[in-house]
Amino acid sequence: MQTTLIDQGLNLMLYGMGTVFVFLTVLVFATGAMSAMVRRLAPESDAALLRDNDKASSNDNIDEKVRAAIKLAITEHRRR
Amino acid sequence: MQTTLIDQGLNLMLYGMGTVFVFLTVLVFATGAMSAMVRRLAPESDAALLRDNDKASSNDNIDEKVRAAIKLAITEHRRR
Amino acid sequence: MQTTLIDQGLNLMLYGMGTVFVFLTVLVFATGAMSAMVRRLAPESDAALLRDNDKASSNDNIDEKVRAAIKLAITEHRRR
Amino acid sequence: MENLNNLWLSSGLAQLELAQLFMMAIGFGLLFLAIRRGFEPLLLVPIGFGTLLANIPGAGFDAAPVYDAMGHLASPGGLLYYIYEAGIATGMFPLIIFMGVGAMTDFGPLLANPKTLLLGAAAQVGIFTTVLGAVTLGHFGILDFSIRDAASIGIIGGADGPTAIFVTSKLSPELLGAVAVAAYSYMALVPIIQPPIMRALTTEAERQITMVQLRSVSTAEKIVFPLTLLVLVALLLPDAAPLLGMFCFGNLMRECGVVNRLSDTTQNALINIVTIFLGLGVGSKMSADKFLNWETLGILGLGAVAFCIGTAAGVLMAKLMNRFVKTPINPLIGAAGVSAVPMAARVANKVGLEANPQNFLLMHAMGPNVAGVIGSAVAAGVMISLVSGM
Amino acid sequence: MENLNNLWLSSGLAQLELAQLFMMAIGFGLLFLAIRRGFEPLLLVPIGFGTLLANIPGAGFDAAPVYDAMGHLASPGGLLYYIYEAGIATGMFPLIIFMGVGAMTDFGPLLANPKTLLLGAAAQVGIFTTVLGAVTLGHFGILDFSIRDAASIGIIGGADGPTAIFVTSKLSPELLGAVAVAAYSYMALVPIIQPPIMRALTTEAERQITMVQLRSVSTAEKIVFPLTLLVLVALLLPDAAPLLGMFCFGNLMRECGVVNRLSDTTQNALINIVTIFLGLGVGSKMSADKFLNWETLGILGLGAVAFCIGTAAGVLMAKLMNRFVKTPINPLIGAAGVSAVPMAARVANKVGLEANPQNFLLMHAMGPNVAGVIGSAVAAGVMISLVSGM
Amino acid sequence: MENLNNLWLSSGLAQLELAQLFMMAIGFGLLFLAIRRGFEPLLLVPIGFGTLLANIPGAGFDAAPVYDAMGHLASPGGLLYYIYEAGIATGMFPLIIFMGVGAMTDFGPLLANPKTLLLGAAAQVGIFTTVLGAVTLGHFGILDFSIRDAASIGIIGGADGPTAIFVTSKLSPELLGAVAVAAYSYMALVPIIQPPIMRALTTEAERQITMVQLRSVSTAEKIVFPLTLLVLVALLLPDAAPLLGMFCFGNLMRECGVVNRLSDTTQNALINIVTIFLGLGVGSKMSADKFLNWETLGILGLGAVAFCIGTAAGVLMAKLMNRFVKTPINPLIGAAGVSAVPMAARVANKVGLEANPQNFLLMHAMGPNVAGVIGSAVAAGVMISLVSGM
Ligand code: NA
Ligand code: NA
Ligand code: NA
Repeated sequence: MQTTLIDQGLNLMLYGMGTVFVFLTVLVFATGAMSAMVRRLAPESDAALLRDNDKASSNDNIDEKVRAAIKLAITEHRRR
Repeated sequence: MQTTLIDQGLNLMLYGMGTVFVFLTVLVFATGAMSAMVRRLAPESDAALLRDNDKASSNDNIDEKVRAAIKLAITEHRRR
Repeated sequence: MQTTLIDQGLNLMLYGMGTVFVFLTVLVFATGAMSAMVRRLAPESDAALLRDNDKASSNDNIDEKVRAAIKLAITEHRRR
Repeated sequence: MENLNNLWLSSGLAQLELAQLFMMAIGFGLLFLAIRRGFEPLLLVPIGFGTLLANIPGAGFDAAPVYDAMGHLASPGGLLYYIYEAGIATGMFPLIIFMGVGAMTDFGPLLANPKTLLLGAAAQVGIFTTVLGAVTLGHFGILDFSIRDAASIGIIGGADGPTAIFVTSKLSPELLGAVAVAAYSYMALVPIIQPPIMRALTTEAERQITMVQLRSVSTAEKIVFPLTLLVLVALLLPDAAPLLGMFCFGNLMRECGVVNRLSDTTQNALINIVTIFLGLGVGSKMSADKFLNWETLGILGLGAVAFCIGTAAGVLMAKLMNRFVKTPINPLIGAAGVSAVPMAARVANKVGLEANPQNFLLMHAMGPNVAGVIGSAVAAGVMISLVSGM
Repeated sequence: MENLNNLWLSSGLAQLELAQLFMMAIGFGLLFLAIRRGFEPLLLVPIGFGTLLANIPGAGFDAAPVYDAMGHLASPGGLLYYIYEAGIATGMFPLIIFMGVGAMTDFGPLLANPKTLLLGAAAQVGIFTTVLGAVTLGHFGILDFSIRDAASIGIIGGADGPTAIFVTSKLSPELLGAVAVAAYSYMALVPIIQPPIMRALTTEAERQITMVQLRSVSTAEKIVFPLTLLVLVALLLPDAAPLLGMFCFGNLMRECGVVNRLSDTTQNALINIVTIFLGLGVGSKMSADKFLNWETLGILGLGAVAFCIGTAAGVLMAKLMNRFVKTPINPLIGAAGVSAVPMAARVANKVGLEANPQNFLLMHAMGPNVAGVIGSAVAAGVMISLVSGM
Repeated sequence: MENLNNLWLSSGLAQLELAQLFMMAIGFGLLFLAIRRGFEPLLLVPIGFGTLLANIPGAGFDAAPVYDAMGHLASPGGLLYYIYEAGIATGMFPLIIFMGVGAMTDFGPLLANPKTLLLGAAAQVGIFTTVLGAVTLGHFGILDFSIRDAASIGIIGGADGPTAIFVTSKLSPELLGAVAVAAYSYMALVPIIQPPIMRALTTEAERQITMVQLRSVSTAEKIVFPLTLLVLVALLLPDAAPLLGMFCFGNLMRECGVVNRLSDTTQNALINIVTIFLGLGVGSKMSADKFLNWETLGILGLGAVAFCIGTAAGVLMAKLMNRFVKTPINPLIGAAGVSAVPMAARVANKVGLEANPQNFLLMHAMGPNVAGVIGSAVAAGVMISLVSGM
């Protein structure tokens, strides 16, 4: 390395900032293209379906402790 | 090892399947014996007691967050 | 080590028990001083404020599952 | 300019080989199956994503750390390298998962009807006939399988993911990716693979057999059972002790009622954390040189055969048992002996309901279902012990 | 035929030695105490089960990994080996547990009445008289105890599991099983060991002393206290810094109110995971050659003595303090100075209620109770430092 | 007497150096900022406490283990040593945190308005101008900074804690303490640092710009996005793959809807456990010899500059974009491009509300906010790759 520290820094800035901009610009277009494609292939109804599955399985996940808590809550509430 | 690969495979099948069957057959009898013994030594009343302990301690486990949730649920419910 | 095992044990007892007593005695005074200082610098109102922050953030922590549980509890309760 | 060239050379595009592209496609395929088709997503999402990561050219996810001559760390290893070495090569992750599975298993139905253990034994026939198939392919030079490879392939038929990973990481680590993917894929395909076999091997009358309700099992029995199983393992088959020992430990924590907080954590935070890393670690073995070959096709084919034979053996065993026992067994529950908990038990229930809408087999099928877990862990222990001595 | 013979030779029955059978019986005994008698089940269930696993002949749970001449892993180690080396030999697990205990500890009662710290100091007399007892037995050749062993045995009297494990793993790892079992067993026996001593050393009038209600302690005090304690440790006793540092860290996370999610995880998932593995790791040291000898009996005996003397010292210290302070202390709360949180405080409360049904001592006893944790951690630090230099 | 002397020599007071006292004061300062001022407490409480522990004289928290000539462990290492070596030197902890952050990130706002990615790119200018500043100071011998140090200091401007820790632990581990403290402190100071810059660079009219409501984003888009990002990373920038790969993995687990239990654990128990240990491990690098020098002041100064320039660049980029796009962007959301999620987005919202009380920018600012995370991970990848080759 005969380059000075400042040269290295300039290099880093040039290539680094360049890469960041190129990458994120490509990502803007890729994201746009992806969204367009997904919305054509899997329109909202389908997506909504997916989201419903999500909710169902997340309800399944409510664990025993919480179920016990619910029962307790209801029981305690009634007692009052 | 002068045995061929097929000999090894046959050996593996013979001793392997044999062990699986012997072990699980022994387990059938051991389980039966265990159940009989346990039910004589610790009849259901005792077992039920144990299960009650279980429930009690599991109630203890309902953690703070859930307690907070219960209170909130009751409060919110009353408000309506 | 020309000391006998018993000498070592006596040493251990003497210095050990001494350190425990000295340390905890110092801690008695340090704790007293700390409490006095804190109560002068941050009287209860301030402390109460802190505790309220605590509660608020702990409410934030009640996670999604618990929220779902609360809703479910209320819904189920109404239905009955 | 040189820098720009370096940057290009270090970019993925320049380093990408066709093989890696292909492996990434396989990773996406696994994610698709897991997310859209619901194929064992808890494992196949991490395995699929791990496959993607391991095949990013130049990312070094599975690079080993480099030390200089003085022994200092010159360059740390990749994430997947550490996960694999610490968790899979040591056997820790599959064993911790087994502890968690034990803590999630209810042995009640099995204890109410212990002779269903034999159905779990019979279904392991699938494992060993597949071993025979693999050594035949190896013997005639059709595919390059050693006896260690054959054992690893056979264990796919055990229909039990952590068991398959445990055996394969010990006997044939280079096959780990293919074996794990086959095992989890076929477990997900149980509702498609099993019913035709079950229908073909049973008569309508057999499928309509109603089973007597299971007796209730006391907590004391459930506490003593894992200890009984452990004693038998210790006396008869110490090679199966790692897997079954941890399984029994998890189950004892579940049932004993005095360590609920440990049991809760085992069933939730701990098993979830280990599942994520186990999946990623398996994915790290999905590299082109280990996966893109004819042997993988052989493994997938033999794995499917193993599932079919295991299913058939379970059903036939039930029919055989019906000749000797007074209260008849519905042979459909024999198919649940392959394990694949609880999918196979649900399949047995569904096929049973088709034949007789009042015939609920689910709880009856849970007995052979968990027996199948024990059966394949026993088979795993025997195979590791025998093969290591060959 | 040879295979059948190999299979037999590899079976547990063939390899079983009487000593292992005996150790397995001890494992079952620990499980019985934990599950049916409620003896510190969170630790004794994993320790008991670890004892079973470690003594399965031929299962290799505590086998070290084997590397070939090239440095490649030829055979991975056993699960318990990895747990012990990574978590206990390094001291990590006891320290993480201590962080969790800190996050579960409320110093409020102690801050309201800081002079009860002296009760926690007095109860440590049990530790050091036991050390003296052990070196006496060693000196006269009755049992084979070194000064390191004596220190490890003495710490049983600290009535604090992770402290005992931390000290013993550093000073006398081969005694770890016996010391940990003794510590947790006697902690569980506190309701049986302590009351007779408490009654013998106090008059009915003393036991009836009612204590004034504790002042409320502000959050700010609770936040500053762990930092004050840490500063004192740093200045006076850095040898106690690992244990007390992590303890203070956990407590600060609990009290500071801005990291509740970290504190929650520390008190739940993290401490539970580490407890499981700590217990299994301790169990791995319960092997026949280390446990089945007269020294173990000596350890059990000396441990019981340590608890008794610690209890007595706490009570007598309270009586001594009553000669100097204006508001009298009920000497029963002195017994809580041995720690064994919160069992010893409950015992003080119960014995107090027997003497005066309106006299609730629980909160008053929590002060010396947590002081006992600090006291034994200090004792641990001193002993590690002094003994290492001897 | 000799023992008493040893005890004194081993006490903290005797060993205490002024430098350590100073570092402990810094530890207390961090705790004060975290607890009383709310400065990123989840990280600064563990870092602050780790600083205290690492600077207790004679406590050996960051001591390496010592092995004897036979390779046996003569003395185990300190807690912080193990945490640092296992979790930070390997890069594991920052990567696991990144997985957790991915699982907590909602890319919805970004997907609804993908051109805000450019704001996230612009804000990274802060990173690279700071690198330039650091090399200038190094070049003229004002401070002792190498190119590796300069890259580590620049990444503070990324306003992303785990990224900064990941880069610094790879390039300049001795700066880890200073860089991490600077990064988290300035992230906490975002509400103070950013508004003046935002106001200075925008007109009242610009700040009042109302943005159109974001379109709703389908679940399918949210599932495909992390995979798209991963593919781009794999093809173009494999050096950024460790950070962004784990980030995408966490996000996919969150969005795919079939592994909710894994996603829950990743967002809670797992990230909390790793956060505690990451903080302690960073604290272990806060030793006097590494922290108490002019370079640290330089790092703090340059870090502040980095934040300011990043903020300015984001705002100016938004103004530039407004010349080309039809629907105008409120330039305030450009400031959110530095990341510091979600603080910077909230600041944009608040400053926007000051100008127009009906103008809610929060959701609009979340797009550049998460884009900033991607942007600084990209910058991190580039810098690690380029600097390693210099
Ligand atoms: Na099976
Ligand atoms: Na104690
Ligand atoms: Na950023």
